[in-house]
Amino acid sequence: MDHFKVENLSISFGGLKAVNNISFSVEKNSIFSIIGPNGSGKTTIFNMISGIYKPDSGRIICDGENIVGSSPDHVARKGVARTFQNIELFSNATVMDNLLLGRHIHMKTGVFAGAFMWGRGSAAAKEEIANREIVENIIDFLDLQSVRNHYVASLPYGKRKLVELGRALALEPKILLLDEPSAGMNTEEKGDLNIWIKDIQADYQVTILLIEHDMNMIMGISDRIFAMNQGEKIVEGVAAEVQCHPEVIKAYLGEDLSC
Amino acid sequence: MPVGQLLVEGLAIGACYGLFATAVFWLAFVITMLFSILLGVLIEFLFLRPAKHPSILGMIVITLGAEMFLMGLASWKWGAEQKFFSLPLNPSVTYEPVKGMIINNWAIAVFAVTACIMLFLYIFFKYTKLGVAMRATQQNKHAAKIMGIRTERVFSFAWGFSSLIGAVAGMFFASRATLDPAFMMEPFLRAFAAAVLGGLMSIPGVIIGGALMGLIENFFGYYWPHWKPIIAFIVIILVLCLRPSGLFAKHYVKKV
Amino acid sequence: MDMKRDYYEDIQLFQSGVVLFWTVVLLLVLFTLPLVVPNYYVYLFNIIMVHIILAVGLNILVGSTGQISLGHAGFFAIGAYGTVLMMTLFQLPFILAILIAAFIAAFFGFILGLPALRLEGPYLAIVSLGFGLTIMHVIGGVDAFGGRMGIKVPPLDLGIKQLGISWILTTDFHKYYLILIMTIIMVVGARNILKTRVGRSFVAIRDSDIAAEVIGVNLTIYKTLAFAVSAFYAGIAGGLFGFVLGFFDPFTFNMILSIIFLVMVVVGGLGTILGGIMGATLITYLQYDLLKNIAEVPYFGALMVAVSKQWFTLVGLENFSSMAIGLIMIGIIIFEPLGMFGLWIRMKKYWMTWPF
Amino acid sequence: MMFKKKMLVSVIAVWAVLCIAQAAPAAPPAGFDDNEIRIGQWGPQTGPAAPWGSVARGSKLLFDIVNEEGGINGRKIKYFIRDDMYNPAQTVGVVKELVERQGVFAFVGGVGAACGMAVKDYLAANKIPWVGPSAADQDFIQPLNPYLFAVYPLYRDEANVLAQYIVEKLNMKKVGMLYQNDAYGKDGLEGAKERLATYKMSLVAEIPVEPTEKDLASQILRLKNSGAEAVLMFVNPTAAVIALKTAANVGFKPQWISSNTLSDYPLMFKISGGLWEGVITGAFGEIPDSTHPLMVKYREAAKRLNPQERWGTFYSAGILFADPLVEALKKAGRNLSTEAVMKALNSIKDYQTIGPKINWTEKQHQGTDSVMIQKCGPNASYIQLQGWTTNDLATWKKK
Repeated sequence: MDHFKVENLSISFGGLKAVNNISFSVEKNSIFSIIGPNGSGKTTIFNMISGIYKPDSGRIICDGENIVGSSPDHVARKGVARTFQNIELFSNATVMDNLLLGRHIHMKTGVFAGAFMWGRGSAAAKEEIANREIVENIIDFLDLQSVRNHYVASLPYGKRKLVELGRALALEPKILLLDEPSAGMNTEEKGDLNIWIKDIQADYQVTILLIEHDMNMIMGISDRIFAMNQGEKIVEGVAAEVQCHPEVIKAYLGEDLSC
Repeated sequence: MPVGQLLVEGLAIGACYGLFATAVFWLAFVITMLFSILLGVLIEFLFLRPAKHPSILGMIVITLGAEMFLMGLASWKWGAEQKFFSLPLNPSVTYEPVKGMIINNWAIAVFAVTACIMLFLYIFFKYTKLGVAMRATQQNKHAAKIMGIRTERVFSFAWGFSSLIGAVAGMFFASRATLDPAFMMEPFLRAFAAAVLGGLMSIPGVIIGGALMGLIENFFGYYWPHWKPIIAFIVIILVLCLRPSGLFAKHYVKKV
Repeated sequence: MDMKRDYYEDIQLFQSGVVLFWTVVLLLVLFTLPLVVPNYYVYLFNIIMVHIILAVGLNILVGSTGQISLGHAGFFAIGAYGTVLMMTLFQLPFILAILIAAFIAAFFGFILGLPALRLEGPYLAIVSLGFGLTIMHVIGGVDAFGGRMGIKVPPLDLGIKQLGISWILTTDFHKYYLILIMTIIMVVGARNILKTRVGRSFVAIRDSDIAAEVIGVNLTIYKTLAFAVSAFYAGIAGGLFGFVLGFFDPFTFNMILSIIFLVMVVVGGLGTILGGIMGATLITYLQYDLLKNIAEVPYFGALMVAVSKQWFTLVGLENFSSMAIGLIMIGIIIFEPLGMFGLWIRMKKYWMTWPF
Repeated sequence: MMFKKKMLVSVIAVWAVLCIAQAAPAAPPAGFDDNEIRIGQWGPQTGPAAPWGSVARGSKLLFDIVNEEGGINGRKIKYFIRDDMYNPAQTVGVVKELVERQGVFAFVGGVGAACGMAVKDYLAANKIPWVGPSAADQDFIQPLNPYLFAVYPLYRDEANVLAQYIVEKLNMKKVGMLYQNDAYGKDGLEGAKERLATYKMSLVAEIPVEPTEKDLASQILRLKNSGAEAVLMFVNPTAAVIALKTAANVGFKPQWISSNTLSDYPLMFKISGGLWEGVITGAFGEIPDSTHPLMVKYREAAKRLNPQERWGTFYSAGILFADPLVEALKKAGRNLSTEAVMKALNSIKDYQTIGPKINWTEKQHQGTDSVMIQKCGPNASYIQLQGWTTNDLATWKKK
């Protein structure tokens, strides 16, 4: 059974073929990177996977089940978490609350159970305590203790990226989609991020799909790389193969160069 | 957002009344128009400009607050009793172009003035620099600012202009009914609902929305007078369920 | 660092001993108050508490979920009429009647929530406004509801008629305790909802609905749920309000009331429990008491009378009340967008470091 | 921790029980002392019904006159007006404030049926007489409320008398009706139907109007198409003016007949731009420019004491509603008590000032069913068509 697979995925916006007949398959617990110039349709693929866009054709198979047509919250329940290119956090909530929201699908307190949280023994309080413990671990892991109770709106950009990553982790995903996690970070932060991604892969047993522009980072951590341009696939393979592919170089630099 | 400022017309009309006692109609008319523009600009300058990045809810609350303040001021000055107001038109002069369809001077004047204003607005938004700047500001205030549009002036102008139009509408309404500080509340709600029905920021939308609203109300009002006050709102709720931004406006979807 | 943390700390009702102390003091004051103040104030407090329940519920919708409603007087009316009709037509005990009425209001909230899924800003405002007007009109049109003539409220019997138990509350004084206990339950309930999963999801929808969706929050369910919860609060408040008044007609629940409710929430502070409480208290006090007899306020009253005589009319002096509330609305948005809650936080910060 | 919380809960519980157990609300202050009698009235000074606020100010004129003449048996009247915005919730608030904080002996006037209904039982429970509500709701007098004394003829009776006048005096067979969609309009509708039924006739059109409506085109068109010769209006002044203007626009010229609520001819004439001429209305009392000695006196006093106020029907109705209370207070004598005043009120017989004759007994608190019919002449002059006429079909008298 395939762990995660995309088959013949296509979508067009008003005549423009944003993604055209893309297929790839991802191994369990690997890091799979998608690269390509701006506008090549990488984020669109993520949006289709997480259910924000509905593809015109094709299938997205997650643990043997086609998730095309599911609404975003259903996709999340299947164990797919993601971050966004431009950060979509809940900015008027604290870091803690943002991470707890990542636990949403693992909790079941409803309105009434919530309203009747009278004391430590109530079902809602028990669930809260248990989930807060898990979230504290993620906070420790990402080194966010200092801003634990700060409002997200008051945080610097790099920290926000981390909070968003933490929120996705709190969902305990099977598949994690990271959309340009290192954008806007300095070299030092990027180095930390590199290590974290590796750790996440190891500690949380999660499959990572990564969109990234930083070639050093991509080449260093990816198990497989998928290169695309203008909605079409160029090449898929390990780092060395992709790096030297003439069309990849052309797409990035606009001229023919060889390694 | 040149929408929702019809509210000020109550006071403008009040001022109008004050002038009528002493001046001839056209002089009073001109002064009232000037006054309503001034009032609109003043509201923008005093109440809206100092607010930093108000949300839509904040704008609504400020507008409602301004309305309560002005209505209170007008009632304090002129009392709550109804006053007489008339345009220099004899409403009893009627024509019957088709059998059973009677039209009077008042209605003709309303149609003519509305057509002029709408035509002007259409040309204004489509072809003048200021009009385009206004549209740009409405769609994205920050981008407009970066492009060198003085958005604050645009807002002032929008307020001044919309209160001018509101004052004209108020005069027509007052000449059909009576004049008191709260008399425009009900028509204003309906006007706003009609604009929403057609789609805000779409001039043909507003015209058609208004026409539809009037027709629905009057046809239902004839056959089921009991339900006249709410039938238009029910229709609007149903329409908006199908077209969330009204009949003619574009629905924007946020990109991630 | 093997320090065991207590994860309950963040969600417990009293975050510290200081909070606990002041809460106890406040409760003691609230419970003794009617014994020492004139009965008129007891009525005023009853109205304030009813408005607090409503404002706290409306704040869940407007403040926490970010949806605008100009139709809450409609839910308020459903609560009031529902409770009274349940008691007179079906002879239900009060507690059951008010709960059923609140659930009916919640159901209508759910219905209003459905178009709200696709609407925002001014569009939603108009739809909710139309909803409020429709409720008012439909109630006025049905004779079983008392029509336009209004409806008289039965005695407030806390017992169960069928079992022959009867405990009738007649005076404002007795109703005060019932309403106070209901208010405490509802406010703590709202606070708990906001501290747990459902409340967090509301906030998530307000801040970024797309992000909320991709972490598994179902927009359809939670947006309509926010309307339903807030309508439930309005329903409970309406049920109590009916008994505070003793008689009401559809016009009691007019559009102005919806606007005033929204003003309470905005003036108090969006998205916080304390904000709803403070806003409801201030606006109700201004409307019902302080601004009622401007001419009788010492010094200021005489000044206003003189001003009226000189430049305005004495007849219209009462309109000062609407002017003052209008100015408060504008002032809050301009100077303190967080409302009275923001002022409170600032004051607290100032006093924390006092006298340095 | 748990122990502390339990302590807390039990302390609060005990406290609450103690509080409720010794519940004994303080008695409200007395309504009078040796120097003054406190009297209150609520009325909309702001909001949608503010034009009717002049009733409360009219009563003030009467009390000012009484005070000028030395008060009642050595006591001056202290009068409170409170704005309730025509909203029952606020009415209850202001009435409680007056009774429990200021200490009020009696209430007069009070606009609004729902507002009155909301406080009626409270006033009775506190044994506070309420004279002359300026609304005519049948529920005020049936069943008998011992502390409520109504002056105003019931809308039902008025519509009855007006319908009789249309059929018998004007000889019109097709009667349409435009009524406000509330207690006021619906009571009028009932009365008109009741009278027409005795002639085996029915209304050719019954059109409801919302109080706030500003466009009546479809309603008027419907009246026109029904072929009504006479249209009975039970609406507010604004709606009446809109109706007349709209009718003029479509060339519909019936005989308009309306309730006394619209009998302020100078106002109606002015705000309708002269269209009011020829309209027939019921009347509260004497016409404003009457030469009735009392009217002359009040008119002069108004000019002197309250020059900003327009001398209109609502204003003088405020005097009319308060008159019987002053009479009863005088009769009760220096030894004032609620019982004495109640006794005086219950024995008022054929008492007439500037309105109809008022009769109250222990068992009957509806003062009158008489209506005067007037017509608006040129320049808003009053033409009296028919003197005080009683309604022989009045249902409340039969009980």
